[in-house]
Amino acid sequence: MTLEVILFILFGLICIISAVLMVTRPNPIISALFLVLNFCSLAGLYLILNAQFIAVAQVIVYAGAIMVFFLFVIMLLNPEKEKRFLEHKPKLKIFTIVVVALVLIQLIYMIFLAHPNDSMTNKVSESVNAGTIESIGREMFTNYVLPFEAAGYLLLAATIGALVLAKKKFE
Amino acid sequence: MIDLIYLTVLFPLLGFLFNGILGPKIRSEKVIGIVGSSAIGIPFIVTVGALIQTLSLPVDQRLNIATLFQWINVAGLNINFSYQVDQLSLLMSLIVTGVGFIIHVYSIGYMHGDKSFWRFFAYLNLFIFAMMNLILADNFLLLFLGWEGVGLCSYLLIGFWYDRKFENSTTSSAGLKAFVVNRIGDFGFLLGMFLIYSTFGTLVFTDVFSRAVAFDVPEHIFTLIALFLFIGAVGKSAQIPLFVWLPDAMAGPTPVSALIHAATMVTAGVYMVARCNIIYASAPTAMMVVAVFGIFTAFLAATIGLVQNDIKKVLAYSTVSQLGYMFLAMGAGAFSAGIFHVMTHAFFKALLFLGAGSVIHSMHEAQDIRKYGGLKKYMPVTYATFLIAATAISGIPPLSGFFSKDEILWYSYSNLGIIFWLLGLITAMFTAFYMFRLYFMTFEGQEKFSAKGGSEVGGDHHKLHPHESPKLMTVPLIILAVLSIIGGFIGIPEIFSGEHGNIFHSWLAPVFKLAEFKMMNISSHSHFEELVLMIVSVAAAASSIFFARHIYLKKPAIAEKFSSGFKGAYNILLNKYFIDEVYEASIVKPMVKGSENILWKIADNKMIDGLINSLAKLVGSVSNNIRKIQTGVAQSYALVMILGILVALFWIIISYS
Amino acid sequence: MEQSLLITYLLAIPLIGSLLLIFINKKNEQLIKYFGIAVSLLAFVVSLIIYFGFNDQSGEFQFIHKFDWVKDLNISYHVGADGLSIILILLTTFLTPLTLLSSWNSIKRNLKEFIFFMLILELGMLGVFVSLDMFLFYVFWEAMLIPLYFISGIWGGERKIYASIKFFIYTMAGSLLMLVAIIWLIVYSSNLLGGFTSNLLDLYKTGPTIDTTIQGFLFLAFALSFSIKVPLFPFHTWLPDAHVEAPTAGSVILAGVLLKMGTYGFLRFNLPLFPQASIDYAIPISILAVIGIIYGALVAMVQTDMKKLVAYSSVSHLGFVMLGIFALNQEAVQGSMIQMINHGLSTGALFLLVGMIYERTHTRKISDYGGIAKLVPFFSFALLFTSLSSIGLPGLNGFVGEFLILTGAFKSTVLDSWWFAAFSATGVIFAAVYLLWMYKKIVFGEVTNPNLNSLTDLNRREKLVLAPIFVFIIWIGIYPGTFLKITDKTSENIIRLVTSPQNQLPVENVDVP
Amino acid sequence: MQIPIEYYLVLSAFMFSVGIVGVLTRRNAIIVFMSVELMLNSANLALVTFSSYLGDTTGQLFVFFVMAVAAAEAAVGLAIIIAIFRNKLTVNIDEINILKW
Repeated sequence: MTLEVILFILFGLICIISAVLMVTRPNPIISALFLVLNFCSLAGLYLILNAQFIAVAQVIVYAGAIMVFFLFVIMLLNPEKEKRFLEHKPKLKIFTIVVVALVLIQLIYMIFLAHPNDSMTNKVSESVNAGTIESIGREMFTNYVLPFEAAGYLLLAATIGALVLAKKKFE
Repeated sequence: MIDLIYLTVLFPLLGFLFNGILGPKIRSEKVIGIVGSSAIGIPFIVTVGALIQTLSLPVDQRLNIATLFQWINVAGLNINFSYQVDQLSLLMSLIVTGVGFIIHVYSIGYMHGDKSFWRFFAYLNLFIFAMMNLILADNFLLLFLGWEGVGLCSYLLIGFWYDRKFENSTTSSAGLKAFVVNRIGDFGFLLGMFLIYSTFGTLVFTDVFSRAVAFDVPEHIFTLIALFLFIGAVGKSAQIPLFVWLPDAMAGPTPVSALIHAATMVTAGVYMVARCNIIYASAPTAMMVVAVFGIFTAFLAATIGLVQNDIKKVLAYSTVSQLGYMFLAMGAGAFSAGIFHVMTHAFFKALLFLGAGSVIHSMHEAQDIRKYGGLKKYMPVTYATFLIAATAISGIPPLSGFFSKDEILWYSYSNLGIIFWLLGLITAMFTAFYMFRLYFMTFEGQEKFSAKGGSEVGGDHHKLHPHESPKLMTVPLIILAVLSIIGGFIGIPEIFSGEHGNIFHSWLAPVFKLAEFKMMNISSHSHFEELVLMIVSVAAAASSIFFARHIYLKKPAIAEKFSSGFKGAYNILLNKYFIDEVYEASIVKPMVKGSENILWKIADNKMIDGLINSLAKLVGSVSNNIRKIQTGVAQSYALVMILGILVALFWIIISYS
Repeated sequence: MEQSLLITYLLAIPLIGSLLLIFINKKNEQLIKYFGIAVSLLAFVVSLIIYFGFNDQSGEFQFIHKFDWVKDLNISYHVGADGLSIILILLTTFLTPLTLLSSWNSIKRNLKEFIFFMLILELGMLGVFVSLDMFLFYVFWEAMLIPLYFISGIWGGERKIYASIKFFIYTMAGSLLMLVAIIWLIVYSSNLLGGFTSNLLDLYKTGPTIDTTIQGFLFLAFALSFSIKVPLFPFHTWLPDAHVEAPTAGSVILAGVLLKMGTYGFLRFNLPLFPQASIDYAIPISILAVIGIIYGALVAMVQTDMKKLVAYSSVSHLGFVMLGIFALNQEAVQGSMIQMINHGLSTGALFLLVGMIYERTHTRKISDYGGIAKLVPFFSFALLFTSLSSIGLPGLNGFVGEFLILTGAFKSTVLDSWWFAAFSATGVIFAAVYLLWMYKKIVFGEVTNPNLNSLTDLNRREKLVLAPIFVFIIWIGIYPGTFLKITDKTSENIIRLVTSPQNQLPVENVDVP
Repeated sequence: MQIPIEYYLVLSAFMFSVGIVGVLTRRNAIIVFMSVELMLNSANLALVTFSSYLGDTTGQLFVFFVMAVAAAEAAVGLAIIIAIFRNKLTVNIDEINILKW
């Protein structure tokens, strides 16, 4: 039981629990807060995986920016609370859960079937190098400069789109 | 002049184009009349020239062909616009252009003042154009062009006064009837042509006829060809059962009746049969059919003619009857006698019609003979010429009708048997009777038109003042009268003129040489018999003339008594054996109603289109039901998607393990 | 001028013309009209050049132009023309300017779009007639539906949407089976030739080798598509609806050219590709054709709407063409080819005339007319002349075609019976009945409808539209040799391909890269 | 790197499934939206996992792009939700069913 394993179990459990809670809570604000928790524990997992930059970005962008935005909208609209998870159309929901569970089982089965571990490297140094800001930056501004630009335009378009859509009237 | 024969076709065409295109702008009856008449006068001169030239040739070179240009050339079918100048076509051209010219001149007077004067002459010229094509054609197809062309002109001219009423319907209905009935005949003609082409591989007369002799063709093929062609002739020449259009054709202006429905077009069928003599001669059964149809038509039409009261109707049925005679001659194998009758008939029947036209003209379009009477003193020329024509058609020697009709009767006796002769004789008696009934009621006896306030005819309420027609109309009458008198002398029977004394017969002999060679089985009879029969027929005709005089001039009451005594028979005759009604009820009505109610409204709209539309509706309704799956709730779509993923993954796992 | 490029020029003219049209100001209607007519006249001139450059001593394809299109599948832009194509090209380019001229005033809105679609339609039609690549053919075949759909859907009558959708779906549905058959044929040929090919000339060589049963199925798949277009009885019901609702120009093009695509398809594809099946199915198809002739005529007889009457008469006339095609001898096939032209001229002119009178009175019901001979003499003459041409009066065009077809059918060894010709010939009688009956009701008699009194006779423009058609009606009637000569060798060639296909198939001779 | 890669992947798959359940069962459009974010993140986790186990930067780059897309999506999506709310006064998906027929 190294620290790595302990941390993985810790973050993994938080991830799972917060995800399930996020989906099942009737109050959207609570859901959103659980989602923030989930994102934060994901950031922890990223750190275990030596992806420091992504972990930081996860906290800043997701848990910070996007989720705040969500909370802002929830509070703005202040929608009524839903009924409790299984109160409304329970049969359909159980059916859905069963189906999704079956998909999950298939996925897990396939993951183990494929033995992905065999083709993976075990060198920590490589994974550490892969996660540095330097290597990400180099890749991004050399090989991936075009997608990077595209992402920039996408964000611009989304900004404009959001402005247009959220404007009160179209006059 | 033989090489110039195409002018006989070209000039009428030019005349048609001139009158048709420039006519409405010129509006001068003089110019139009002169152009129209000379468009046929010049061809007459050309024809005479060609005749003279042909006469100068030796007998075996009298068949000349003048080719203009190629018409249709496909595979083995090679057809030209080319004109055959031989004895038969020259004779017919002379009749058509000669009588045609006279009638054109007459028309100038008759149609005077008509608002569509130009149109009338344009149509007449077009008719002559088509007729000349029919006559001069050197192949079946070109003949058919003329054949349909004259039908068209007949249609146009019958419906010339398209806004007038005629009997129970309109003139245009009469025209349509004529065209359609003619088309039924043409249908047979077409089949005949197809059969000729598939049998002989050509449609050119000279080739077909020489191959008909040379090829070993089974007789039933000949019979079929002959019968198919005869259907065409039946339509065009108004024989049973397709004669119904001719009486209605009287809706047209009278000169049209004279030209088209008496002198020229209706004899086209006879001409065609004579032209194809070799085919008919090779098919004895078909000959018999032709003869039977001919004699029955002659007889039937004559009986109808006995009781008609419309002056033109009487003449129309007389025409049908005389055409029956001509077919009787054809059926008897007496081709040249038939053609002879075509010629004399053209003279006297045209004369009768023109005379009738003159009467109608002066009586302000009244056509009912019961409203005439005593016109002799008002219109002397018309009266005299009409009398000549009536005598001629009755077969009184030495007028032209006697020679031709008697020849036919003689041949029907010698080649077909006594029954044909007897029927022919009775028909001749009827002919003489109704012609003189017509004559007496029109020109002799009391004036019935002057009855005060009674005469409603022509919409005139005042007293009529009959008057002789202008010179432009009487001169043609006189010319035709002369022709009716002397026309017969070129065909004096051999018993009077000696061996080869019959000029007409020897002139046409080369044309019918092959056919006569084929029909060698004709039995010979003595001259004595011929003479006896001749006397019998003349006596019969003369007696029925006197009978008619007795009834209609001396004691009109007898006629009344007859018609009331035999009311049933009288009505049947007056209504033409109800043939029109039978056709209407048995063919026209069922076809129109059937087409409308069954074919169109049920088969087409309900069944075929209904099937298509219900297929479309089926797709529509299925989709309508399916679309309910699209609830519009995005989550249900996603659920289905997940199910799809489930299945897809399952499939992948199965295939990997 | 480079000969092989001529057809490409011909196709390019309407295409470029329609593209240029986009840049003309919508308001400038005069310019648009003149431009449209100029473009279509230019196309006509080019087709005349093609006609004069055509060597009628050869039945082979000429003016062939070919370059790769989809190289991997060996699909190419491959065009060429033989006699059959030439006469149909001429018909198309001849009728298009006339229809544009005829709709001078009748198109009241969206004129620019109308002319645009007409030019695109012309392109599509020409493309169908010159394609020598199955794939290219299919593209044109389907593409051509689109402009016509819009033409009758936008500028049509009351039930225009119903009619145009029916027309579109019906013909489209028919084509799908053909697509399947085309793919089958191409795959089969590819296996045989060792390379993918959609070249029609290669398929001509492989088609006859197909097993008889399958040939039958392929034949039927093609035949269904073409029969709907012809339309052969009983696939004809879209036609009256489409005709009645389409604007005059649409009707004229529809009757004049579009229907010929069906018969063209039979001659170009069905017969040479599936010779054995063609002979096997000749009798059933001829029976349908004969039924169509009589049925179309009888139904036409009782119509109350002028356009519907003419539409049903088309069913009857096209029956003649079909009969001629499947009589499979030279008289009949050439008769069919010339009859295609005849029908285009006569029926086109009939629709033009109906359109002209409709513009004045806004009614197509026969019973609303009567006695107009006095009021509009020239119109009456024109209608009579056209009717006579359609009836098949000797001396006018209709007769030449009908006579050749019937003669051929009568002596045909494939049909081997007189009855086909005999029954079809009754159509000649009925044609006279229905057309002259209509004529009588419209033109003769007294004027009963007071609305008619203000009727004006044809104006100069309308006479200009009709005059060229009339010239050709007489020309073909009197001297059909001009046109028969073009199709002479072609028809010979087609018949040879059917009756004695080259079954040897020397694979190495087939030019497949 | 002692933890087998499968564990991470199973975790990712589980989170993904939970996200699906959320999308399919919740009626509040915003929560559905958040569930979508959850699914995106589970994919991110898988990407990062592969990236570090392969020692290749590309995976993390993709996560970066995913984040950009997610931000854009969140902006536009929430704007749409606001627009819908303005029209219908609800964000309940069951009642927003104009996407039919």
